[in-house]
Amino acid sequence: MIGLQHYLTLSAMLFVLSIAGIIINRRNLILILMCIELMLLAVNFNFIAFSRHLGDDTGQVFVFFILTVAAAEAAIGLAILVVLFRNRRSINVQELNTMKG
Amino acid sequence: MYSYYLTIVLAPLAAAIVAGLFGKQIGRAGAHWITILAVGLSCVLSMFVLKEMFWGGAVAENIHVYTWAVTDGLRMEVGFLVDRLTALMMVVVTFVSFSVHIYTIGYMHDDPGYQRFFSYISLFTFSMLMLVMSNNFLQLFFGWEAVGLVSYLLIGFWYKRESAIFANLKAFLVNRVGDFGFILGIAAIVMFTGSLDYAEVFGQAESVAAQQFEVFPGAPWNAMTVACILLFIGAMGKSAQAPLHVWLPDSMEGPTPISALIHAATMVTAGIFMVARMSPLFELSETALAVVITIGAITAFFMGLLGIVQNDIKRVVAYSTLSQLGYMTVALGASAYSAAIFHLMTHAFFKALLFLAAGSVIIAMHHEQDIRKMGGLRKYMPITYWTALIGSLALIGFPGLSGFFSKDLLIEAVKESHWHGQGAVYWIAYLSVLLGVFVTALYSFRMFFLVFHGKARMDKETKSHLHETPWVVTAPLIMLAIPSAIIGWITVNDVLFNNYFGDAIVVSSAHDVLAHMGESFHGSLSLLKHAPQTPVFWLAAGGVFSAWFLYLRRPDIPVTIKRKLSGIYTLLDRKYYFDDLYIKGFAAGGRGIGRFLWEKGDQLIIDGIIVNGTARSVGKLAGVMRQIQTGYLYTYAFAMIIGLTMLLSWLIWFR
Amino acid sequence: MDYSQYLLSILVWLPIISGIVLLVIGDGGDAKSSKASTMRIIALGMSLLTFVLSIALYAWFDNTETGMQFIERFAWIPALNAYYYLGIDGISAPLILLTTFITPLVVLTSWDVIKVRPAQFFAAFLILEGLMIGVFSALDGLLFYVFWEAMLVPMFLIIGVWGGERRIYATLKFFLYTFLGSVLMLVAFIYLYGQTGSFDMFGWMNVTIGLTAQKFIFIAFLIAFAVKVPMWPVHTWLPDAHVEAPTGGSVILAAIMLKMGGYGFLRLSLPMVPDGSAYFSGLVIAMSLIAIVYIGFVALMQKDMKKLIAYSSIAHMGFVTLGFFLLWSIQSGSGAGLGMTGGMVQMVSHGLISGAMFLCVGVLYDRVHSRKIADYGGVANTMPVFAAFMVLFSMANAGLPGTSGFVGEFMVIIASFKANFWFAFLGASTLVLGAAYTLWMVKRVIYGEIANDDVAELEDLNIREFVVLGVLAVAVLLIGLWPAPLVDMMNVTVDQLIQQIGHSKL
Amino acid sequence: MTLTDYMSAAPEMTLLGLICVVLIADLFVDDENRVQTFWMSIAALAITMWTLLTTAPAESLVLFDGSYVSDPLSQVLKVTAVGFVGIALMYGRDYLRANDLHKGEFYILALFGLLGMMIMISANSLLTMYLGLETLALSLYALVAIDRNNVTSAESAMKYFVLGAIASGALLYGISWVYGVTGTLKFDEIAMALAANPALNSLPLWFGLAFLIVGISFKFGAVPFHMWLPDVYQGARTPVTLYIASAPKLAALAFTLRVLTDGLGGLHDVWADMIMVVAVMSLLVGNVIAIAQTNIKRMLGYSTIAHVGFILLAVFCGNDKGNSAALFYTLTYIVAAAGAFGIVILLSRRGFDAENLSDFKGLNARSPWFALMMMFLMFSLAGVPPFIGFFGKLNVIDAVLSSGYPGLAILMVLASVVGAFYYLRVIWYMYFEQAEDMAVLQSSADTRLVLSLNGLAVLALGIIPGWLWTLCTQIALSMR
Repeated sequence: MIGLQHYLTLSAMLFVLSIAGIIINRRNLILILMCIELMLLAVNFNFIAFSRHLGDDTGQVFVFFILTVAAAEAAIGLAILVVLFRNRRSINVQELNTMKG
Repeated sequence: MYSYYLTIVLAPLAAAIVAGLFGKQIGRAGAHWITILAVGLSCVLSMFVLKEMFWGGAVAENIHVYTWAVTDGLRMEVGFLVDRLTALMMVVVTFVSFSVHIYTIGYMHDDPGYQRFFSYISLFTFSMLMLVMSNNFLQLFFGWEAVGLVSYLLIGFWYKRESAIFANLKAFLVNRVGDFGFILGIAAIVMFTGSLDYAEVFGQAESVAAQQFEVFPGAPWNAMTVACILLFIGAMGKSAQAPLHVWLPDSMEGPTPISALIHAATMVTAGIFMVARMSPLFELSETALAVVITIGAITAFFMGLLGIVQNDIKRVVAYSTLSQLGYMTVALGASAYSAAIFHLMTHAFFKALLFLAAGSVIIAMHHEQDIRKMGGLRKYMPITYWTALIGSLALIGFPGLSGFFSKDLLIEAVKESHWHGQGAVYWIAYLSVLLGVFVTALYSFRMFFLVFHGKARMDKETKSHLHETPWVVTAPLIMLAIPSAIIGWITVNDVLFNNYFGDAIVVSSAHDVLAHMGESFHGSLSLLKHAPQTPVFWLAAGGVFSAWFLYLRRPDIPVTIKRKLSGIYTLLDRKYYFDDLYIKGFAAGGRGIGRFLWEKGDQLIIDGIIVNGTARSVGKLAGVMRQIQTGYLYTYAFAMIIGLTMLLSWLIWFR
Repeated sequence: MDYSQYLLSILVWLPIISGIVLLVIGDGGDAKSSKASTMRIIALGMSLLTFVLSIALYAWFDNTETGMQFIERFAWIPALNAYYYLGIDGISAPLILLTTFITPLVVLTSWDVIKVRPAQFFAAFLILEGLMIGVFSALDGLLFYVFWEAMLVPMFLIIGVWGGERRIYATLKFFLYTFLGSVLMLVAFIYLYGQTGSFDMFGWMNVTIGLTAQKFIFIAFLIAFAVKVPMWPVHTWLPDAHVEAPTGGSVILAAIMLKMGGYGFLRLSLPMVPDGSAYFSGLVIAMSLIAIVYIGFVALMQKDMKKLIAYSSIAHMGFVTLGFFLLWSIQSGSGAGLGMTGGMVQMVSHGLISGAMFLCVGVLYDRVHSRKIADYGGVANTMPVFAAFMVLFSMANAGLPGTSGFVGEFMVIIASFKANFWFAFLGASTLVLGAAYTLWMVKRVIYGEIANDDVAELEDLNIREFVVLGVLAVAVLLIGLWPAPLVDMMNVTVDQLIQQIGHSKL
Repeated sequence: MTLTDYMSAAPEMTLLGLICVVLIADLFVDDENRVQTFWMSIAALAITMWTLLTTAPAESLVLFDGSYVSDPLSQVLKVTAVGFVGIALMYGRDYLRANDLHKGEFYILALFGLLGMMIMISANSLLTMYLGLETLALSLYALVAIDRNNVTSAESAMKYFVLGAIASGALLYGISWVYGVTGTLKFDEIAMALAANPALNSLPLWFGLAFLIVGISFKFGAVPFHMWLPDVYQGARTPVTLYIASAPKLAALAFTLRVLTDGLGGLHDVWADMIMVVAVMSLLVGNVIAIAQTNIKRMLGYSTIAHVGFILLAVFCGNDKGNSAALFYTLTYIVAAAGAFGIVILLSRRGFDAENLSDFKGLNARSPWFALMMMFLMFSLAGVPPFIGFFGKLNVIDAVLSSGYPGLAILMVLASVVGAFYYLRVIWYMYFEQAEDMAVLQSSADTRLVLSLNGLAVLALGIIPGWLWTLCTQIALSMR
């Protein structure tokens, strides 16, 4: 029988995966944006699991908000990405270091 | 009398200030008139005071002038203690100073610093009077340092001369070494008695002598011994006792009147005066007296020897001064304080006389000071010749002249003072003063003959201008010649044996040689009669004779001796290497230490490593840490994750 | 009504406000402009006015009063229960007088020497004066600290803007050194505040504190004050700051700012942590003696006149701290008071003498633009009057009796002999060392043949310089010949202080 | 939902409405008189301020079913936030006009950001908090990237965005755990739950707590979650930097206090140590790295990190004293920070950003008055009395000492000595160096006036800090 901890473990895995993706990927910004989405989804997973477990809806409400915000976030992220690309004709993470130190 | 004392002290000061600050306005004449009048005034008044003391039966006065400061129960005041000792010193000081003032008109005649010079010597008179008239240690120290200051200014009077400004720095520093001990001595006095006032201190002398004091932990010394020795170190500085004598010969760089006034008659005798003044203390510490007598003896004999090899007329006199000061110190050490003061007085007159005579010669020789370039001056400058002769005879103690009484009795006193035991101290003291007589006679007359007799060795040009010096120069010579001749005869009886000083000088009966001698003393005349039976007389005569033989009759012998005994000669010529020791040893050493501490301590360790080092390392650290901020997105993210894991692991492991 | 009760506030704020006025009006960046000269006159007038008022302070000061006088107390930060609390006693009054006495002289010396932004320069000095008076009169810890730190700001600018070649290094060193010291003091203050719930210094004096705490507090204070004094080994900022600062800056720094340290010891360290002070008194005495001897030797080797005088300042301040901390080494009888009074007198006298010495160097610097001893020689030939002053002040610096330099040293040496022969022995070595380095400099600078063309072209003091040096000379001699008025101001307070220290606070 | 709910939430609603008005009105304004938009925004702020002051509740109210709170803390923070957003717009205007960035978006986004802050400040549940946070964050991302043709802006925006997203992800993850353990999102209920059932105070909750702290630290820019801060400060155009540097700190503070004190106050002993570690690291890293900077915006960025260290150390105390100290420090800090960036803007002109420290050389010669102001601000940041920054530090040190951490106090003061160096360097450049260009400062009178007032404020507040001190203490007492 699949219990709470399984869900939590799964979401934790997803979360770690997304973070790993952000850190390890050194090429494409798009991938990073996708990892972020994945991270939010992991969180959603958590919320649903908990709210189901607690028998309380707040968590699910929260999830809806997160989804909305995630959409907005993605929009802005892509917008910035476009600006960046317009300016330097590349979205390579490794070229993103004009400011340092 | 109070107003008299104030006038005596302040008149020279006022004159000094006027001549110093308004020298331009009042002009040269104004300067010397005002100062001479002022000093003359205080001279006359001092004589009056002395007369009152001597015949008028005036009693010692202890006068409070004003309170300098009071704190923590310690009263620091300014005041006068005028007793017979003081009165005598006052007369000596003002009289010599007065004659020197007059003499200066001639000597400094065409010097640009005329007003300045007069201002200085008046200031000196003031300081010296403050010193001798003081009734407490603070004022004593004030006068002590003030005379030092003026001597510094006057030795360096011709400040363009490198030698002069070297000499005055040297003089001041060596004196400071003495003062270093002196101030510690005063501190000791304050510690033991809680007072600076002579009367109170002397009052507690007994109790002090009963105390112990540990300079080195675990080695208790008698408190009085500590205090007295410390004070005496001061006296050694001022009165140029070995090994602190090195400044006096160099001080001859100053104008001759100064040498006469400061470095022969008055300032250098301050130490002698001080010890005599402190007799109630010194009497209570035989150890201290032993030290005093030994130092004095060494100075008296060995400094005399140096006089023989000097060729600078003033330096010869300077070394004789050193040796005479040694004599006085010996007398002090033998508790014959009156004898010391007596010799101080006579010496003041004849030594001032000798210096002024030397000065007169120097004027005539157009500031040539080398006696090898002189000779046969007798016929050119008779007054100088005769006065100089009186001076020299007085110095070697020719029967009847002042030096005879003072010195003979001084030596007698040393001979009689058995209380040191018949040990080394006694013999060192006695022999050195005895042999010193021969030495004194030798160098004095060596100089005398070389200068005034024999054939003239100076160049034609100088010779053509030779003539007696003007009256302003010769008058003081005569003024001083008279006391040099007769003062001893008149006063010996009262000063030494009739207990003239009363309770100004305290001698414990055990030490009182003079009293013991007094029993066998029957007036000046009898003393004169017995003169030929004393070894002193014959030693002196021998000295004069050998001088005559060696330097007039067979001038070749000294040369041979010099060649034969070159070792000893160089030793004497290098003044026992004292100067080298001080200059190469202490002065250079001090500068070395200074450089080391500055470069290694301050610049390298404190500033270089600790202060700037820290700053630099912080800067470096910043340079390193900013490398973490690589600018790469994934590094940033990684840092966050590191942080997160840090927090989590802390939770797991440390909670 | 009795105006004397606001006198201190007036003394503090009058200079500050006039300084602000100067800042606001400004001089248009032109030293020649008539506007600039107006600023100068305002500055001089205000500083003189302050001095006159401080004379009233002296007149109304009661030598017999054991407590504080001219007290003003208003709530300042109720939340912290910190007060605007001013008052003076025999320790602070002389220092306030010194401050108000020196400042006009400084304004006068900088008269037309300052070519860049004179208005800001004089404003800085006036503000500085007010702040320094504030430090000496503040009885509330927080107020004290505010004045204490604020003081750094104008000095930082004075050295940095109008200083010499390496001014930036010097001024940063000065600021950070002192800042480091004082922040630790702040921590100690806040701790004491935590203990007593107020910043009232008297509250701090009476609260009981454990020995460990006392030790830590003392260390904090020691660092703060030792840097200010400065004591060996935290003295190295001073020579740099002095050398680079403009003459006026050096004078204020030496004459007054250094006194803050000594004042702090008396006002804070000793009464508030007596047991801590007792515990560390040996350390402080050792540091003082090292300062006297070590620094004496270092001063001997200086080639730069200002550096030499700076080092001699350190040595002389050594006597101050030595005198203050003798109390516990003196086994029997009186003497502690002698030491403290001596230290106080030494502070005042050093203020006058070192100030005068720096002014003398400044006089030469304005003409030749060099501070190197080697660049001079035979100055007496061309500047006889100046030479006279220089020799006088040098003698005072060497502690000649009859000058103020002697008084303090004499008292401290006597007191230290009571404590321990070797304290006195090392202390008295200054008689030789002090004379050596000072007079050796005099020999090389003042005496001798004219060394070079610069010296040959020197012209003697102008009237302005003559007045300044003359006034100082009079003051130095006056205190030297009759210190009683000064000493009487302190006596009662010092006795009071010793009583206070006597009681353990454990 | 009662009327009072809406009444006391009026400020946010008014602001929202006005934003929409400005948004639409801006469409009808053409670029040369874009300044009208500016005045409209100022008006909007003024009205919001007015509503804030008029609808101020007497005591703290919990509304909207417990997800919104209006209390003295929120009042003060909101008023200050509105005020500083206004100041930011004011300082920014001329700069934007000079650099052809004078668009409506700037004002709209700024106002939206403000809305987000106000929501955060008044949030009483993690959900509200998250929404406010995102509103603020999204506006900020956009603001940073507002200059479309500027490479560094775009880059910093991207960095900010990605890291911000990670942070909010972490935050959400933490929230989910807290929710899972306590079964609620409302702070007061969380506190009650903890009080009711101590068993909850266990690893799972701590696990979530750690993630929350990551979110908080990121918002504040505390080490090691600070990496975005220097780059964003440097990359964003100066008015934006100014905006980011001032008001959002208030929101962050509210965030911290609400979550850690109101909500998880019971876990003080757990989060205290984490906060302390983060704070100490910020203190050291910020102060040290700032020394090596040559770009003043970046330097001020690092100095911000150091100041955050102070704020967090105050929070770390976890008592009234600490909270009031944190509040006092934040309020006084942003006064100085806003002023400093204002001067940086003042020195900039068309096509030239006064970004480098060397651009400050000889400012005293160019404009003695503003050099003086900058000096005040720098000394205030360095914590030298009589400027207000000193009292902020005093307050924090007092709090830390009274909670019995003398070591921390000494560390703080030593760090501030290190910090003093780089503030002094600015003064050194302004006063001790020769000017490289003598160009006259060009800005309108009202900006100069506000800037001068800002500079004088740090002095005035420093001379009479009493009232502010009392205010902060009262607020701290009014919490819970």
